[in-house]
Amino acid sequence: MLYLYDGALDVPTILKDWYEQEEKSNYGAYIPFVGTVRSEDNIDGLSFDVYEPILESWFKSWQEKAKQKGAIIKMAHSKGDVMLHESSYIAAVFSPKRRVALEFIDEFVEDFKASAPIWKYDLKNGKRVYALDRSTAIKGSGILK
Amino acid sequence: MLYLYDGALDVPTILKDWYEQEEKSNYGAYIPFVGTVRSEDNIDGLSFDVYEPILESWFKSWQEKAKQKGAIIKMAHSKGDVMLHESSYIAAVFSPKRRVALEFIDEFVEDFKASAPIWKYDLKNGKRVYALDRSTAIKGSGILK
Amino acid sequence: MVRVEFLGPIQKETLELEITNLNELAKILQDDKEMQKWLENSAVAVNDTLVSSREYGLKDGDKVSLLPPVCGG
Amino acid sequence: MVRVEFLGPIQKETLELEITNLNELAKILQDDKEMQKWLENSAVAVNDTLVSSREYGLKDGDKVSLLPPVCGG
Repeated sequence: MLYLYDGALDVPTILKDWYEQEEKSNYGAYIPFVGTVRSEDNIDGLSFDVYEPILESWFKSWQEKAKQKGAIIKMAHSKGDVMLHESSYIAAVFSPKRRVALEFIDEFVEDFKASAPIWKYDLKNGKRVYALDRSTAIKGSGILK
Repeated sequence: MLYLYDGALDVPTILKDWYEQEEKSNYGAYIPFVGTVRSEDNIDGLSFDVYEPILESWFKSWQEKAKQKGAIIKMAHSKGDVMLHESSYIAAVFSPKRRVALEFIDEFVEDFKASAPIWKYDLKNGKRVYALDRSTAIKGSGILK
Repeated sequence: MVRVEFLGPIQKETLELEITNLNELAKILQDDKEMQKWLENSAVAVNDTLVSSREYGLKDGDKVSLLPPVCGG
Repeated sequence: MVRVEFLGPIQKETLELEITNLNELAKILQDDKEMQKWLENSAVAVNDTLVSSREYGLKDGDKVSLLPPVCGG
């Protein structure tokens, strides 16, 4: 499942809800990845734009990949502003086997960073500044140039 | 930190406590690994023996490795009986960087499986049966043979 | 009519264009100075599916989206 | 006197032995039929530190531990 929230994520509640949803599903491994806004470059926080239609189809393709390995994935992300030391992203894999889970969370998070249609802005002195230098062009970019 | 509990782990509480302990420490990534007892081979649960002195020195060596990468680790494990669909193991890494965190949790969990002085028993029909076939000889075993 | 949307940080209003493929869109956007930097690094979706060729045909009612570099998490 | 402990599933009482190195311990345990299968796959710690050589010297008050195959998690 894919969950989008306005503003910061309630990490303990999400981790608990997901654990309890799958507690009896007979998965041996549960690995959440929690991303938190770090204090650096004097930012006050981050802000996110999300394009939901493509995010949903991207996530669906990963749900299929997970299913083929007997695993499931869940993801939560913030829209809008998330301040310092708040969390904006949680992804989690549940799998019968630990190796599958450890490899899947890595692949999923890396592809998320490279492909998910989400744009990040630094919040600085009341302004929203696109984080171009930390962003990645989606594979196949540039066909109109 | 290393935490040992009698019986099953309270996963939501541990994940919440650890998150809150490090919420303001400026780590960008928090990755817990949660191990849950699966229903297989008609077991009623698992049981664990832990040899704490060597577990503690093993864990300390991993704390040092984490420190060198600017990361920290936490671990919780059960002693005694843990029934089906209950959890017996949580390991977590906190790191400024996601790549460090993703690689570290994998290395840590694998070395834990290969080296941590913990013995697993199947609980079956009221008996405690050593899980030899799923166990790994510690590196350097056999010097007395 | 094809609707062209600019996502995320691209500060440009949605366009309604009479075009039949992405080649025609490319020519129109290349003439827009503000857009040149984005054409380099943006991906293109038609009706919310990413496409990899400029020859992609468009029909009345299609939606084209430009996706600049991403950074979720 | 050296104390020898058998950890986890090894069903054997602690021994108190007058030995000066692990070679002597090996000889004593090899004569114990019950122990032969464990000697193959057990690691050895002296005073809670794993050791890798049978030449390891022992002194009065040392603790030797035998660690059979592990499986945490």
